[in-house]
Amino acid sequence: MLVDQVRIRDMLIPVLGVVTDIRADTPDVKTFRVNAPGGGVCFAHMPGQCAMLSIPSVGEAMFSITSSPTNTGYMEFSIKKCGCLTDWLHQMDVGQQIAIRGPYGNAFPVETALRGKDLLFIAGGIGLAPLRSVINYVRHNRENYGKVDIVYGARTADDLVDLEEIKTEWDRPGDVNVHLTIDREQQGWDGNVGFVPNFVKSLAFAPDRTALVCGPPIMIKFVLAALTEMGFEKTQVYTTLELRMKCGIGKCGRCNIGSKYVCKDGPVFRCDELDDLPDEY
Amino acid sequence: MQKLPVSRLPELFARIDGMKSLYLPVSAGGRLQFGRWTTGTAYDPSRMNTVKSAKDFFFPQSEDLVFFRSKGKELSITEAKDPAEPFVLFGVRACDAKGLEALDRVFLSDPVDTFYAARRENGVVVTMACAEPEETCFCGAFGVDAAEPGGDVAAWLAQDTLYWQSRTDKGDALTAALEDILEDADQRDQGAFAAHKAAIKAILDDLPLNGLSLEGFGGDALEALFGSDKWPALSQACIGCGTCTFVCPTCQCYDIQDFDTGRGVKRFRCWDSCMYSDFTLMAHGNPRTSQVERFRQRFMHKLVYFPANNEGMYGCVGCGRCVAKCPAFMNIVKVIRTLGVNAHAR
Amino acid sequence: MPVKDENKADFRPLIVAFCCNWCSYAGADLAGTSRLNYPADVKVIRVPCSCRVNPLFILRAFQRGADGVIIAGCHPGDCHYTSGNYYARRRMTLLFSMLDYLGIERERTRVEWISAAEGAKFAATMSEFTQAVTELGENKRLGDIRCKEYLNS
Amino acid sequence: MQRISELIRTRAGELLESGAADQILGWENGGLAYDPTPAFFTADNVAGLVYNSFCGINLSKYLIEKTKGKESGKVAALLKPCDTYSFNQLLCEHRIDRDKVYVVGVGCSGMLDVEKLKARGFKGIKGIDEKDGRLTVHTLYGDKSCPKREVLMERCISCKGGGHVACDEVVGEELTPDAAGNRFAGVEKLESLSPDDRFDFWRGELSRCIRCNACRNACPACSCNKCVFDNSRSGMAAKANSDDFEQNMFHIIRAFHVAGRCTDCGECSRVCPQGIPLHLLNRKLIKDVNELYGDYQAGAAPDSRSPLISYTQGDAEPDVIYERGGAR
Repeated sequence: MLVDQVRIRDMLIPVLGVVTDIRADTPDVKTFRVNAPGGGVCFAHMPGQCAMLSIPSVGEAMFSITSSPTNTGYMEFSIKKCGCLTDWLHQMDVGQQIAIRGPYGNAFPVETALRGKDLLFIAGGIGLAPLRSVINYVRHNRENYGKVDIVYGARTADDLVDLEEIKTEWDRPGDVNVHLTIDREQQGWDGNVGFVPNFVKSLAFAPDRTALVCGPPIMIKFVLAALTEMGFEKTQVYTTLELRMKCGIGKCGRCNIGSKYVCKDGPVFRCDELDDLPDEY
Repeated sequence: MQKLPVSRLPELFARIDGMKSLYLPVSAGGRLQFGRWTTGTAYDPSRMNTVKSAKDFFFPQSEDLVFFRSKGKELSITEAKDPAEPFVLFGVRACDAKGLEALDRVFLSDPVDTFYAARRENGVVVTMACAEPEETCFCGAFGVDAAEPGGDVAAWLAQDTLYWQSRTDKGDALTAALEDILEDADQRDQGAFAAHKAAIKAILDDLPLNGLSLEGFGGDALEALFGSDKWPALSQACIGCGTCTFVCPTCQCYDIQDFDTGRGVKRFRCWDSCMYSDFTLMAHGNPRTSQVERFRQRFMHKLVYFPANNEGMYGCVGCGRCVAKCPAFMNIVKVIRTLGVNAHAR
Repeated sequence: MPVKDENKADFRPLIVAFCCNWCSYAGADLAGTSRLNYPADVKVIRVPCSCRVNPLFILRAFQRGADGVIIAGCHPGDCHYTSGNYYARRRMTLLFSMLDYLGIERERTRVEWISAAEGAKFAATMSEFTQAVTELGENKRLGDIRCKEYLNS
Repeated sequence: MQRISELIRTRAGELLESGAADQILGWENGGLAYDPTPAFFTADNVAGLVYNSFCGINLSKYLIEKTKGKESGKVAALLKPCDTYSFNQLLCEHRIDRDKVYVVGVGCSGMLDVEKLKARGFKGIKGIDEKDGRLTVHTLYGDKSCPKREVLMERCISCKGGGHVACDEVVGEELTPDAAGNRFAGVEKLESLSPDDRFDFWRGELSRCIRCNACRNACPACSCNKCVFDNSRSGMAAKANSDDFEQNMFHIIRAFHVAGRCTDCGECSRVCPQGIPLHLLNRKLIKDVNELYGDYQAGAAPDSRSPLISYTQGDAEPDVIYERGGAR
């Protein structure tokens, strides 16, 4: 299906989006399916890019687009309830119209640096949201990439976002390997128990992989340490940053860090690029 | 180059205002600001330093973006109208004109800010050389020559004569439209004109803040400056207000907010300041928790990050407004002197 | 009928009345059950005590199109919370004086003490206040143009 | 001034050396003739401490942040007589830990307002000399001169007098400016105007407001952890004045929020980049309080009760404003 071509006079002006499906993934994460009013997606994007969602007079915030660009039927956003706007989003019903603008930011280099590489995805909690887009993109263009391993952890089994899709669609041992872990023992859980960084170490991936890491800052910190210990170079690891954003186009100054603007030059950074930024994130 | 006897200035203003809205520095409550010219408005060439810069006319303090109306689950979105007023700014200082160049770097780079671009397109900037710069001025440090201002048209007021020199196509168009009132300057004027500029240069050399050195600043100074242990002492006087930001001709950070009118929602953008504690506040925390970090951000941005992104151009033009207006008398000059390479050789 | 000039002929003011739950609000009830008339232009907002009325409430009412704001509380000495209305009295005196100082018509603001038994006083006060504000005309000095644009669109 | 500056510097050095204070809160010279910046001094840099006729900045508010937290260091603050009112008021509101402060009173013979010098057309100021009540201003465009009393800060023209109301010691002698005007003169003048003229006056003034928050952030009475205008849930938060209403509202509410607590220190008017006479709002409230509820000076004593958190049964009814002041 063709992307609806909406003329946007200015990148600050949103277009209409319609919420066509709401799925409760975990107690505090819902995935919202958004369509342009005429169907299809509101705009094209690449994996890792973000969009500004807003509810007038409630707020506007940047969310990563969870769906893969290979899916032209709709856009999806997995959103954790944690503030004014997200509270409101969690209360709304299917059919609600919202304002949406984007896409913003760079993307994971799926067509350049990642092509032909063996990939290792490492996600924690809601950090799977931006990676889900890449994972589905990679699965859709499977022949362009080497081995694929996905390590995903959450506090409890209930907090693993969209376990259904992970188990039924992603997990193809030998082709796409999924490794799940939760922080603490739980009844009915027969998978790994433990924090993501240790789990990654125990899985002993070869350091020739390209790793894509996303999750809470504390997890990212320890995963990066673990990867370094395992022999990964910083140039092999990609992660995302998150700062307060308003404009999305590197002008309002809010997400400025060093000479970079996270909304425009990020949110995806290769770890060696982070070394050039002041420690303010 | 054209000229005009000063006595005919009101005539010139009337002619310009007949074509486009004319704004020039006028006194309001003792303070100078750009105001609309009307018949009888006095132009005082000895007072040029407006409290707010010309930035307002291109990037207003508050500006509507879009209107929302909702009914049940339905939402309608209406764009704000394009700014369309053609206008002329007269009497802009050289530093402020340079400040617009800095704003251009931000707003006209891809993706273009169409609101700013429309205003920039509609506005003609007539600068005026500073015959009497003030003690707070340090434009020379940032490569601005107050005797040779930029803009679309540059003007000089030497005794009884206004000299007029177009610098851009827009300036040419305005000059052409004023053809019958402006006279061509001839050889005899050159002497007086050169003497006027020489007099300005002599005063510029005598300014107390003249000789401010930017050695040690620039796009590659991140590591040396960010980690400096002098930031806490420098920032302790800062009261965290937005005065320096709002009077600055190059500060361009903004906020986007909604106003619920009760019958629809207006989304507007307004100036914001990195000095404010909620500037970077998120639901999950704040990466800049104290005034030290916020203070550092403002000056690092002007002196390091901005040049890193703009081929060495600084985010400061030395207009001196923050020097004059800071409630605690803390300003970029003190920062440069404290952190610069020649920190101890004042 | 008082004679009105043409501009004001169809002007109906919007009056916001902050009424204390324990007295004036009950007074309004009594006015209703006693079938006493008072103008429909009065919009009553119930507050737990007259002293709950923050100056911001009053400005906000004006912002959103009120032409007059009246605060009705218990008679001095009769506060349900013993002293709330005494504080409110000082605050409102100073606030209204301030508004007057800024050139905002003093007739647009008022404080009245109306007990639960004074249904007739409630109706009479509201009628009289509405009449006074009608004569003043539209509130042009303390309104928010953004709210008005929408009123007219 | 030179002499008292040296006295203070010497005393500051002694306090640091004896351990009576770990830091000195005072003023440090800038690069211009009139820009001393608030600064904290230790033995390393106390030589840079200055005190001159441009040290108008009220330092008491810096003590809130400085005495917060668990650190036990003691700071010696240089306070002018009028600053001590603010200090007292902050003590009264439990915003300053008194045990961590040693107040050094410094005499004041009136602070100068550089904006008033500039308004006289003195531009390009390079140096200022003070002698026998006259100032000689050296500028890029020649020397100018004027009587000191004509360029005093607004607050000093109607100095409260009477010296320090809270201090542990006074360095040098207590001084008072030689001008003592009626501080309510400006308010009375406005009250005598018609409401229409008052409205026009305030529109003219407040329309210049750029909402920079300098008045709020400099105000010792504005010490809320989170201001209502910064709180997005208050419904009144804004970073810019979008229209006349917001200009009015910000200043009405700000004046009202400090009513009964404002010591009339005049910082709001001093810091306003647009020269809005904000003290006229605060003084109106002070005048009303004095007339209606009896004379009250906030900060005169550290344990006084603000008139807005107090009442008497016989207080004037709000109708009183219909009867007093101003033409109908």
